[in-house]
Amino acid sequence: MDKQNWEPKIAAFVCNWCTYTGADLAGTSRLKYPANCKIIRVMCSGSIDPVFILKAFERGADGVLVSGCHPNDCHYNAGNFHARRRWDFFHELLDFIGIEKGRLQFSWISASEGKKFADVITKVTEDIKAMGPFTAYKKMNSEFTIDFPEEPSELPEPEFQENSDKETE
Amino acid sequence: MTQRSIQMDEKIISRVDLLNICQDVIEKGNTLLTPGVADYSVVKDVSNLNLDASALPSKISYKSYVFPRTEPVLYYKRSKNDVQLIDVNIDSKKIVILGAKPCDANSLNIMKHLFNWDYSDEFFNMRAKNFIVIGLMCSHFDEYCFCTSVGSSPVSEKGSDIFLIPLDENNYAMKIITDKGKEFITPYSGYLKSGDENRSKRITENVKQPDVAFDSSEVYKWLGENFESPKWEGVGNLCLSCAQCAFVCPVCHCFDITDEDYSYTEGRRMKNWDGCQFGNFTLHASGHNPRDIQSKRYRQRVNHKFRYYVNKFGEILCTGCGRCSRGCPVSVDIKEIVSNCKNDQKELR
Amino acid sequence: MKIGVFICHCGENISSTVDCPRVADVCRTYTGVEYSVDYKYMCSDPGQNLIKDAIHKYNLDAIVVGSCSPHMHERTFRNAAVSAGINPFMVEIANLREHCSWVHDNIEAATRKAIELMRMAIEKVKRDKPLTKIKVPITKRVLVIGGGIAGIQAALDTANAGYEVVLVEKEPSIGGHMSQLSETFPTLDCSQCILTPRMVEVHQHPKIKLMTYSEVERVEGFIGNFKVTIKKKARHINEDKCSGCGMCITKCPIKKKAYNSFEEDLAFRPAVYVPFPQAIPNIPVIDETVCTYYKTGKCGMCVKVCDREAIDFGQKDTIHVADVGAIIVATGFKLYNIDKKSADSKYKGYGEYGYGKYRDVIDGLQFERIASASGPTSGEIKRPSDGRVPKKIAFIQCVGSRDDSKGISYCSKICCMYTAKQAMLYRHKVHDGEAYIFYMDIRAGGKMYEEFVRRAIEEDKVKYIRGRVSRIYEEDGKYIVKGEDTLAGMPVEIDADMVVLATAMIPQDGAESLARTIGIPYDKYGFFNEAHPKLRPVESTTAGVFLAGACQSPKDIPESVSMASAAASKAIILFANDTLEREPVVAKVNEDICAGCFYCMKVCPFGAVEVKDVKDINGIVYKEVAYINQGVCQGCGTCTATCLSKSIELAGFNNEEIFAEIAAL
Amino acid sequence: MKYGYFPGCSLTSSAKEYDISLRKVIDKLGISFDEINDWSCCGATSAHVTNHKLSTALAMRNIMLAEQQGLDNIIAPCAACYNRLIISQNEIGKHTGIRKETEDLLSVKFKKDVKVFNILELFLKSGLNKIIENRKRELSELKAACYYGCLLVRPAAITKFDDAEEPESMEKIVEATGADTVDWNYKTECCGAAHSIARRDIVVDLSKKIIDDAITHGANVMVVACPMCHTNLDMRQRAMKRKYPDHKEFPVLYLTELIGLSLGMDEKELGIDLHYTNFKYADTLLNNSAKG
Amino acid sequence: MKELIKHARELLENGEVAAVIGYRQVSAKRTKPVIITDPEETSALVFNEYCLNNLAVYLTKARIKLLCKKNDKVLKLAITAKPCDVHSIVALIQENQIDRDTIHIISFNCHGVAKDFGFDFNGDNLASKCITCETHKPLYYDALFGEVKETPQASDTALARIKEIESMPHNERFEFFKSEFDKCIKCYACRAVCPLCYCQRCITDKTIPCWIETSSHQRGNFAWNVIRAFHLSGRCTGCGECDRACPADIPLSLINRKMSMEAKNLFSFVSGRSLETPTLVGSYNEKDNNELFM
Repeated sequence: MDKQNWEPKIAAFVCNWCTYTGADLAGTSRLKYPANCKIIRVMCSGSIDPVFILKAFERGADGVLVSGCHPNDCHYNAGNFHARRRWDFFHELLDFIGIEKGRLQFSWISASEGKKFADVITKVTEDIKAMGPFTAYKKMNSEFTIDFPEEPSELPEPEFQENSDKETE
Repeated sequence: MTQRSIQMDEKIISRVDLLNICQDVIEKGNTLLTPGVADYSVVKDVSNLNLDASALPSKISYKSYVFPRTEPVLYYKRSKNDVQLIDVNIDSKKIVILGAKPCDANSLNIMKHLFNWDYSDEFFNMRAKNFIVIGLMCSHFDEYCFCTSVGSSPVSEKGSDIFLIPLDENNYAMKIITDKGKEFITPYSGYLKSGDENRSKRITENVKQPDVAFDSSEVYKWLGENFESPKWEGVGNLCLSCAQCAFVCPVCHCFDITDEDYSYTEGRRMKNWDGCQFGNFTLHASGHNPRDIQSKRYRQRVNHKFRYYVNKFGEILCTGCGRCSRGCPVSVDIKEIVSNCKNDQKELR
Repeated sequence: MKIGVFICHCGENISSTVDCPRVADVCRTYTGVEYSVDYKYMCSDPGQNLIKDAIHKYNLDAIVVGSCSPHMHERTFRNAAVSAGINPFMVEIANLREHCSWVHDNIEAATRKAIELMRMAIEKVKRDKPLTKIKVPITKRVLVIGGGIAGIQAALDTANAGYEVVLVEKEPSIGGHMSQLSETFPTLDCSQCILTPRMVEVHQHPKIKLMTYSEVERVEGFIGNFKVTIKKKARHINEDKCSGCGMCITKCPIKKKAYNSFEEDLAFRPAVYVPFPQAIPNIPVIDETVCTYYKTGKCGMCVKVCDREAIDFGQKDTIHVADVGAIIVATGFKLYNIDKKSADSKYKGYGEYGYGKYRDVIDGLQFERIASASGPTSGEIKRPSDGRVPKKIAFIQCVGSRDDSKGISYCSKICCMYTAKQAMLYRHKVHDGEAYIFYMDIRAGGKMYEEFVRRAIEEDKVKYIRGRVSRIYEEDGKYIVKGEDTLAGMPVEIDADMVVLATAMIPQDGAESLARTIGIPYDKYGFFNEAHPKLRPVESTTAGVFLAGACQSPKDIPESVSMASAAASKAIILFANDTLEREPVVAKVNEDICAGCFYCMKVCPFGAVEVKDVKDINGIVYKEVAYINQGVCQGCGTCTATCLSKSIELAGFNNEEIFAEIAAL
Repeated sequence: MKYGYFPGCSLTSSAKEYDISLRKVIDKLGISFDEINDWSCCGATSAHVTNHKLSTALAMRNIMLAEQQGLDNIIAPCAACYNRLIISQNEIGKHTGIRKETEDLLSVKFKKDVKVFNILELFLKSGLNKIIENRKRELSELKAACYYGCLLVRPAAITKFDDAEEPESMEKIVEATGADTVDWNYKTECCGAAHSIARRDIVVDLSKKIIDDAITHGANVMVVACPMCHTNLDMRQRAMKRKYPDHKEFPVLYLTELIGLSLGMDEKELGIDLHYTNFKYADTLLNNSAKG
Repeated sequence: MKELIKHARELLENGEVAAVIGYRQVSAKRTKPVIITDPEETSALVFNEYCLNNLAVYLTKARIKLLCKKNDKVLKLAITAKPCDVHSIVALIQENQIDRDTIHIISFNCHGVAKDFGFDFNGDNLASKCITCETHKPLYYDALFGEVKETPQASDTALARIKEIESMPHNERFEFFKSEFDKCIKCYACRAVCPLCYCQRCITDKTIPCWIETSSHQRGNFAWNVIRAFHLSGRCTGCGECDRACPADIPLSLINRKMSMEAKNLFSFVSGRSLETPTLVGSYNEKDNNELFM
């Protein structure tokens, strides 16, 4: 895929109580942000396993966002505190083995921070765009992957480019 | 895959010429492997190639080049009401192993039985067919070597297509053992000089060999009679249940089949090494595990190597290379275990 | 599995940026999707009927609705599914409105994203498992811990609603700190006078089982089903026989060997005593540590004078077990012991104020007793050292409170008011006396509170000095209070006859160990944590355990009482049903593979993880595994991510489901 | 453990006897230290009221020198020096901006946390037993008023070693010499400090109060650990005498001098003869026996 | 050595312990673990610079049950442990795998061990963990033997290696680790020798859903090694057994060491040093580093 037309694929693991609701608020406030990021809802940021992130990379994600309630605001009191320790380690580990820190980003977004949600998604998308596709991970098993004969695509080719500037406002 | 031994005169080849042959192998786009400390590795540049008859066997054997630790056996793609399958093309590149240890050289001969007795495994056979083994006499052994106890020796030509014996620093005696070897060497016959069989014989006869540690037929008998022996507990307590021994072994061949999706609709079926020492190896879906404790698993390992395989294919599933013991994190020594099994005074550990 | 897909246009809210028919078309091509349709308003009655009809017609096992946020209409669609015979947890919502159509302009991009969101939801629904709500039975009895005003109020409210109450108080009498107070702000009515009738009411209430001189030893179980072990300490007096005549107390020869803690150590008490005359129950206690009988085996004066033969030297502590459905914790507070030598090691103490060194430097509760008509001085203001009437008293506020350097940063909230009250009482009783109050700020928020303080200043001429006191030392029988008047910008020195320190309120002794016993969290000071600071202020994070009064944070009487009533009503709400229904989103341990490291127990914010013995066929324990109590688990899933061997799954969000979503990204 | 010794300006001039006695005592107790090479002003008084950057850099320069010399611990006997060093260290620890600015000024990178100790911490840390073991005489005739002044234990949040309002560590050390201590009220009151020069009148009044309170509570000697306090309490007694004719000379000793006495050194050796007030331990003995 | 043998013998003869896990010499520069139940066999016990194994790996619930249950009585299990192995024991106690009361720790004053069997014991061949070791005397023990000796000096090459890797750009680092992990044959010897990898079923064996691809291709190897390192983050006590066991010579303990450095750096925590300090995983501090989060 040429880089011109490349659009990053981003997964966001967010907690049900704060960030998911914050994303809802971004919607009700009609804030605009890029369409690259898809949300996977979990109950608490404390329940997100680092393997989820590796899986997302395996499945072609160019970047991952993890977001939960602000410290001391956790719906379950302490889930995000446990998560914070976990991510501190995991982030350092990924960095050490050569995965740039920008590929995996974290935020605390409360239910009232719709604007922040839109801003964070925009920022993450732009960061990942600047870094380019995360082929290093995907390419790892290319020798064991074959191309199946192309079937007629279920969707027309993407037409992002024309209006993409408008999207991020 | 037959390997009829043919008689051929012994030749002499100089080190330089041997390297020239190797260079040619590489240039023709084939793979050249030589043993290193850790593994048999692919040679890209022959200039600093060093054939060392006195090196210990590498930590890992070369079986992965015929029986890879992981390989796809088919690809699949799902659609709404259908699955599309695509077969795997097996790479038919020639692989030349230069300087295979005599203990390693025989490994494919032992393994081939398993891959051909009921179903002929085209993956294995295709690769084995393209395999040229140039064995090298072995002049050094350590406390773990026991090739002589399993019917081999440091000068055994078994399994080699071509066998080398170092004569001096710059020359090797070369024996061409098989048709495949002959076919391989013919284009290079210009490099070969005729040799003196007596000269190499003097060398091979004087090579120090490890003492025979056990009589494999007695071990065979003991195993048949002592399946329930409490002695297995000793080693069972010690062994940590990794599969290091099986994975470095030149002849262990268990594998596991697993499907892996690599996209929303596409995936591949993989064949991966497995090891009988893993606790989950025989775990049934029901939750029952016939080999639930390590002593049973270790018993299985020894029985498989020294009894079951003999029963089935007439060969011991062991080359005596000692890798498993040399690398064992808790120094479980299969030679010691097998030698001690008959001795009531000694425990197995 | 047969899946139905329903794409909602939401009028034009979704369909203006998402090509809904195309989304429905693409979804139809996915494996497992039996039926796929788009419609103007899915949440409307016709829309819901569309879903129900499709479920019947196509025999669907699960449905995916592409619509607004699940926070909006998940319940609506689940109900629709239930009425058509599908388990409500076989319904997934893809958020096509808030997360897609409203936030993107580009129709193509939004449509593609909508398709991908649908794909993820379809993959998840394929792995969804039918779940049923968890039903937990309820024991309709409440345990109230603490017999102060908060505990009394909570007990009475619950009992008056018709439920049984077990009220546990560790002192020999209920009443708590309120019974020690002289008058109460801002009305200056007598504390005992308003409290005593309530105490009597508790005593006589048929639904309240009063257990004084008792402590909670163990709490097991979970909401609706607690099992509480209570230790009743030996009074050495047979409660059934004692008539409360008090002869034993009058005749006890040991008069001066123990301080009277009710009088804040300003007086002595005999070896057999009731804390104060109005005590409920009016049954004395024999103090083993000072009683001659326990020292020498002789005396027995009380035995001789008791015509009911109620004295029982051999009485032992007894253990009682109560099954309760809810617990109200109302353990209250104590004052920060500012004496440097005996200060709680957590805090530094105020050596520079000489408390403990100078007898006339006293704390607020001691002043209450001095000012109380039933106190050691019968209400006359006298110095503890020599009994002289002090002509000048310095009151110091915020001793301990709001002082980071001494370990406490919070405001104790009541000191401004009670100091004003005490200064006022002093001025009322000693007309020529001068009252000085050193303060940092005056915090008099509350009905009639500010007016009260103004009255102290304006009518009773209490002199307020804004500033801290650096040191107090004795000079010629006077106490030199060195401080600063920050408004005047001058150092001040007051030669007071007596000093009253408004010391900080801290949690009652043993609050932290009680919290651990019950399994509720507490803050760094030992105050119990509420479940949510705004929305759930009287609930602890442990379901079924409620908080009342100053054990949660410093509070005055009306606040404590209202919190107690709120806690009681929380318990009553719980008891309104016979069983408790809970969302089935809870974690479950795979016992076969659990390694028993109990990291889950360490991270669980709710104490839902227990140790379970797994037994073999012969009943012999062969391993210990984690077990998650479904009644307690709140479903956060922190344990699932912490579990190294992945032996825990969160129902409704299990790993297979999440992996399926990731695979469909 | 080896200490880096940071004398500061006072100990090389007006408080020379503090330096002399400190070195002698430390030597006797077997505590090893190296004077920091090329040490400079700690940044006290004039610098830290006029230029924050400069005062921090000055203090950190000395710490940096110790670090470069391989010393992990610094002993700063002057209370003001101690105060400047820990406060600066605290600031650069807390604020990366200040850290960077200071590092740039000094063109270094601070690598490790050098620990700064005051004189009280030094003796408490190295063990009071050492004093007791090496004690040649018990100073039981002395009733000491331990005077801390303002800088030794403050600000509490940074010094973190004793109660800022009611400190007791010096008493423990003094008691190890066998001397008695008195419970008195002015142990952390202000002596007038740097007003000594410009407003001697204030200093005289404040210091006089301190001495009087000590005498009222039965002390016959005052012990200090700060050159500034010593200057005000010792040197200004002549001015006190002028203003308050009934003022009686009252001896003020450095803590190290007191320890030195108990270790058997004589007054001259310790530099006590350099004080403005006269003190001879033998006289105390005489006085007390005369009374008793 | 005599004292060790005498002690072990007494323990067994007095019926205090069911078994002694220790080392026996197999050749001049090689020992191997031995589990002794017969007092007569205690004479084989040794302790020296070639006692490389971390015997704490034998302290699994199952093995203890197997060894210690004698006629309805549960006896103690004695284990000889180097001071660094005691760290593993501490971690195991904290993770509820063993009970301090059921373990009799026989430890030694230790001055280091060789990096592998067959090497002379000197500064050049010192095991990596011994170079930076600070616990030459065990933190917890029931019996202590061995004389105090000086540890040979050696340079901390592992740290230098970490610094070197950290100085590489990300893509080079990724390539480096990819090629290192590519050597992995998934024999799981690293898992087997790690005392803290005690799970009955490892995450990699959980296949529904498939957490880590079991194939030992690049991606499967990468995921396995990353998650292995992550699962040991804040738990690894740095015994280095994984390095020794790896037949493919992957620098596993390098990553472990790096993560331990992070644990110390981020949370001032060192695993296995104290029974009282709460474990890093499973606890939190409200003041933990929050820089990560937007």
